[in-house]
Amino acid sequence: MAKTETKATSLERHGLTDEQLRQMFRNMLMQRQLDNRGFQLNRQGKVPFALGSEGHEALQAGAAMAFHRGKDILAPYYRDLGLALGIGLTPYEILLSLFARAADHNGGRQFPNHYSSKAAGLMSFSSILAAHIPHAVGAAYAIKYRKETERAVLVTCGDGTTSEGEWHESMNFAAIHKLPLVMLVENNEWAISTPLDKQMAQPEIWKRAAGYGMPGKRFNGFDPIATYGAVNEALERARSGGGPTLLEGTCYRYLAHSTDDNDMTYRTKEEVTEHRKDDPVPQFERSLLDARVMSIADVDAMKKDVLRETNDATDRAEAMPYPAASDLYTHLYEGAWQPWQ
Amino acid sequence: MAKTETKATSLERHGLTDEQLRQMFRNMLMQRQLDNRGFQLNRQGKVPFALGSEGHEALQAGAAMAFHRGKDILAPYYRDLGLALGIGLTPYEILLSLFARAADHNGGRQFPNHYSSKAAGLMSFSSILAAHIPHAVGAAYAIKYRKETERAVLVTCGDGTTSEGEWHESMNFAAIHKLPLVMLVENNEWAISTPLDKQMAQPEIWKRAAGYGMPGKRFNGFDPIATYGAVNEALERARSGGGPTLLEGTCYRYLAHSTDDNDMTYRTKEEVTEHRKDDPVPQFERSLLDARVMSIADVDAMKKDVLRETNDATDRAEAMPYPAASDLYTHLYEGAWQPWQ
Amino acid sequence: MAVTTSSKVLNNVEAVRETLYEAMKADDRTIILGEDVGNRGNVFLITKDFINEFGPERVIDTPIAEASIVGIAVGMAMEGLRPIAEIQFADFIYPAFNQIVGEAAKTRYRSNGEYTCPLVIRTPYGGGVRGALSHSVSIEALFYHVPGLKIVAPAFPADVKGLLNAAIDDPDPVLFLEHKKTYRLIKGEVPEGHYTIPLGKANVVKEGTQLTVVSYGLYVHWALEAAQQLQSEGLSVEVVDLRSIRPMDKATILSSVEKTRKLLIIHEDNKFGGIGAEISAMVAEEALFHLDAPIRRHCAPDVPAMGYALPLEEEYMSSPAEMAQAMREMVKF
Amino acid sequence: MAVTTSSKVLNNVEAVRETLYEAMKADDRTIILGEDVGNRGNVFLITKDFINEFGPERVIDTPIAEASIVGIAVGMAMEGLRPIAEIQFADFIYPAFNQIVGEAAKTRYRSNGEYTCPLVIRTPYGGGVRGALSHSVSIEALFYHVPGLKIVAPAFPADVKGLLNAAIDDPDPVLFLEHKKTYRLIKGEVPEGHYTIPLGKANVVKEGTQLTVVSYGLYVHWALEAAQQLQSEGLSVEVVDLRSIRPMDKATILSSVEKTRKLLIIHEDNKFGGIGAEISAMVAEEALFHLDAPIRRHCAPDVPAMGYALPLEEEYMSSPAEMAQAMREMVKF
Ligand SMILES: Cc1ncc(C[n+]2csc(CCOP(=O)(O)OP(=O)(O)O)c2C)c(N)n1
Ligand SMILES: Cc1ncc(C[n+]2csc(CCOP(=O)(O)OP(=O)(O)O)c2C)c(N)n1
Ligand SMILES: [Mg+2]
Ligand SMILES: [Mg+2]
Repeated sequence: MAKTETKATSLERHGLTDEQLRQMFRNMLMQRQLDNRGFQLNRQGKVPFALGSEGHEALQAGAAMAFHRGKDILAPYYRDLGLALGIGLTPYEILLSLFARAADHNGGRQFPNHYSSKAAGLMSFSSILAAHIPHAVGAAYAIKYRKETERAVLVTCGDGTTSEGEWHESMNFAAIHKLPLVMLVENNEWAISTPLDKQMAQPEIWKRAAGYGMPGKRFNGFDPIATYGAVNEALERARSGGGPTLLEGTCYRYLAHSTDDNDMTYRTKEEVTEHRKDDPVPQFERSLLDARVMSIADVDAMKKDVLRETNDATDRAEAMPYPAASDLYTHLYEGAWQPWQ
Repeated sequence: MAKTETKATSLERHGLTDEQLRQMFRNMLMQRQLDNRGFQLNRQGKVPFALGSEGHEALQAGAAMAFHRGKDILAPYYRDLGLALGIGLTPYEILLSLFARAADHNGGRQFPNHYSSKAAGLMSFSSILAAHIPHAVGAAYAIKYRKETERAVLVTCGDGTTSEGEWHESMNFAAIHKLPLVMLVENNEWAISTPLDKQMAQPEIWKRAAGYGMPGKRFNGFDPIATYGAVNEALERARSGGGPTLLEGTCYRYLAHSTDDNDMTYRTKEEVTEHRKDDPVPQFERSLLDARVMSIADVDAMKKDVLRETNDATDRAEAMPYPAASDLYTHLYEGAWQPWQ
Repeated sequence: MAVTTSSKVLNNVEAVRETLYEAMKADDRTIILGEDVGNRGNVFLITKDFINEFGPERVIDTPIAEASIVGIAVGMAMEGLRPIAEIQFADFIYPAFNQIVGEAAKTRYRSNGEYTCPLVIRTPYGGGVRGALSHSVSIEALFYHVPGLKIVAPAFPADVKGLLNAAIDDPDPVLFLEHKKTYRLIKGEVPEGHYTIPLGKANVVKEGTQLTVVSYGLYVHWALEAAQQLQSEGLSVEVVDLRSIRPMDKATILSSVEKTRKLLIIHEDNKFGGIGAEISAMVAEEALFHLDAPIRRHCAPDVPAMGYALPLEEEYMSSPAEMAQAMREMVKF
Repeated sequence: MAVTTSSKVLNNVEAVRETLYEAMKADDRTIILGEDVGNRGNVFLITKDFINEFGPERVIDTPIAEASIVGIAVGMAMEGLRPIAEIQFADFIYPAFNQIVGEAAKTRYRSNGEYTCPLVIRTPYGGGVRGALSHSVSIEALFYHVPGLKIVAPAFPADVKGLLNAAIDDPDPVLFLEHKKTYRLIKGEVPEGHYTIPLGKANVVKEGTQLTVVSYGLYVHWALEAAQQLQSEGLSVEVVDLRSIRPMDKATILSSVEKTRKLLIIHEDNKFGGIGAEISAMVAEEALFHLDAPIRRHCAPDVPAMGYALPLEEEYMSSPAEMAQAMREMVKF
């Protein structure tokens, strides 16, 4: 790490304070730690399923930093660990979801990574790809209809999900009504085993924006600050009545799709290794060190703290009870409706 | 008609012969006559429903002229009387559909204007908007897969139908596989009562092509020759392996959406009158006269002949029997399957 | 049902219109969205002039995109509005199936109660109007199996209003089915002001002793006509109007069947796997030894829908005369 | 069934794979399309290496867009190919509902036979695999009401092959449901070569005299286990594997019920409006006076699906022990 000995480089920071830069970095470290933990718990047979956002850390930490807590709404998808953390969910909440415990927001009903938290403004979503996007549009409509300025909806999905019809219908409606919405596509080049060129003929998703009559922009999703800049600008525009934006953040999925997947059936180790050169976590670490926002000691301490918090959250979550069998029957309707009354 | 006395003007004709020009004009006259007949029969209480393509005559006559009979496939929608005629359906067949007679291709099962003819290469479609577009894509895939060069699929829909998710999914797939497909949008500014600006924020539909990675083009759908030029170029490209094209023809819907609609609930007489100035039928008549492709006498004779054929077809179709009650049960499956076997 | 003092005669279209109007007046969280609901005021003119009074923000002419009509309404509902989404014809609800079955029905459940989906989806269904294959279908059987949904299909104007009010007030998604042939055909007294009829309650619209007929929608009216005919022949038929399809009213059906000891289920939809299957199964489970005759279902043939040509529509649809004949056979069994 | 000389032991995944492979070999009109069916060879590796052997034109990794997966397959089928479309999990078939119910099922009918739609849609369904709300559902009841469709849900490897061959050969659209828990769990002898088992024929997989159990999919295996248990207690249960859900086999069910005089229907899907409703209704119509006990349906509770947490899944799913208990109660009624 000879680089830390050189003079501090100046950082394009889009107005982010040192403290915010450190928060973003901590979010990224936490994502990686929790990803790791999920796969580890799966190998240990403690959880049947886990899914990682490795490669998306910068994109998600940067986007989350632009989110206004208590104001904005997030409609994420299953790969958005870093967004969930960044808007305020705790590692403990993440692990409750992973362990499917009763205290999980979903009561252990949904797959891990299907976060929801009304308190945090995180909309509930299902496993059905793209189905949450019209919900985000509806929420943005509610915000606009109630004239709640200073609020916007951030909705995310993967590159593959833009192929769904509901994606198109949502973009079109958001544009017509100039809704306070930011559609952020996390383009990691893969949809399970399907590469981008089998998903679309023209790989720059942001270019579809013009067809809908909204601004579009692409940014380097390996750079949390560039991400913050793009998402912040789009959210600000949305909050102030300027309508929706289509953003595309480029990144990469380093891990297999999930613990159920073996990515070596459809891509090579070499490809993955090649992309590892751009790994956003060490890259951002270097930037922060170079810019003297953090020292090596700071980084080490933060990594330790992230590990400690992860361990702690794991232990606490694991110790919590499963939902009871009788919980299968609750919260279907308000009140006790049966199909035969 | 003083103009016919002036010198012949030269016509941009994209290689169309005089005979082809006259055919297109006859198609346009026939459309108008049959539209008229449908609404008339409805007012007489002889058919419960009719629907007109008035305003689309040039677009459809021009597009149909680019269709290669016995080779290409047409996947139209319900407003495509002129396309159906142009690829070979007879007024008699149209009227069988209007009267829901047993001899209709659909056996009187579907609404009027839901043509289908395997012999003519006209794919069966339902009333569910956009649902036929993936079928057209599948047909184009079959053509390409079987390496049948010199064949392509022409699929049409209205401006409003481009909002459906299936439209998007179809465009995307066609682009990925470079299919021999031409998506022709007939933009008549209305979807029943919904004007274009409530249907989309950016009104130039052809511009969406770039987002999918295919060529797009807009043309004046009031001009049958310009239409022919655009559709022919796109079909030629499709037939020769150049992949799909998104075409947008601008036109106008002069009549109410159907005999069930009263368009004065949502637009003014003045608006319609204003657009009448561009009426493609008299306009093309003038062009043909100006270019000396037809004389006034030719035109009059053609109009008479079209009326005669319409009257004749009406009488013949009306005289045909309805399907029998027992026809409700046929052609559900191959063979006599019952849900309880 | 709240006590109301006055009433007036409305048809089913007017009952829907009046109820929607009052809901728009009463609560500005109420939003109507769908194709052509604005300037045109819906293809049956149900929301005519609403857009002028309530503005285009509350009466939204949507693009032609049913999945998002429902999906956007789900999002609105999750975020505190009270959307009433319209599907122009029930035949076009299929593209929205994912949003109804996968999303709306599961929002509360999957979030363990954190998010709810107070949404009404209204749609005209049913045949006998020369609507051909794609403007005539019955859709209730495609949805009634789905936990998380409620489904209503009223037949009388007063029920339309009371049940639509209940659906709008309901904190969960309700599919509200309006039989389009009854729209102008069926008139009746409708109480003024706001009242609700509880979801899940059937109604005995004619008492009788020798046979229970269960039906809903247009066919309730035809079944009543047939039952009156039998009455004049000295045969006594009880007619139950289901009104709600999910939940369904077990108590009313069972107590009627236990009295008459015979059950005829009549519906316009085709038979195999239709609503009648569940009714029959429930009765066979709960009241088998009360039955003096096999349960019978008088339903449409198992074909996709009625054809456009008149003979095809007539063959698909039943009639009061056919129903009377089925009733006679059952009573005399 | 054609006479075949040899056989080998396969599980259900292998039976699907072998059948698809042979279909691809036999007819180059056969096209497989779906998400991740290419290089990955489907998420269960069913089509692994197919893309190398048959090429990406015949093994199409589609975009994530279910409506068009089915819709494009419909178009292919209308134009002479024989597509086999895959929906990655049955839970994701909802967006394709329009194309299946509105289009595929009606292509032949609406064109009066001019166009046909020889299409197979394969999809893994069912629970017991920790698939949570959206990788566990049963979907058969959402489709079985639809005229124009055929639906198959085999339980044994030999049936998988014979019925999938029949589905592929069939000139009309077939929804082919593969219970994912049986994929690797269930093994059995599978004849070599091409043979078909006719659609619409149930199979008596265990004979018995005191009770008829009708089931399909995974639960056939559990019902067999329970029936063996009862056998050891001296109680005789007949188990009918439905195999086809539309059409269903009336003769086999009725002749079994007429013999045993009692009927228990078991399915994994929730009860209200499920397949069991139609079976019960049919028997109540056709064999009411042969019944010595009320028909009973042993089904999942009426909730959207099983939760992810183990206790929720266990509560949702039945078990051989629970089935045995239900059988005991019926036999002793
Ligand atoms: C409607 C639907 N179809 C298919 C799936 C199965 N599936 C889950 S994730 C996935 C790939 C998604 O790819 P992308 O949108 O690029 O997101 P990524 O996983 O790459 O972040 C698929 C096909 C699903 N969950 N929902
Ligand atoms: C899926 C679906 N939704 C709604 C309808 C009802 N509908 C029939 S035509 C129409 C308007 C179509 O407008 P456009 O596509 O512009 O075609 P145009 O009639 O103007 O030629 C609508 C909404 C339908 N047939 N199918
Ligand atoms: Mg991706
Ligand atoms: Mg239009």
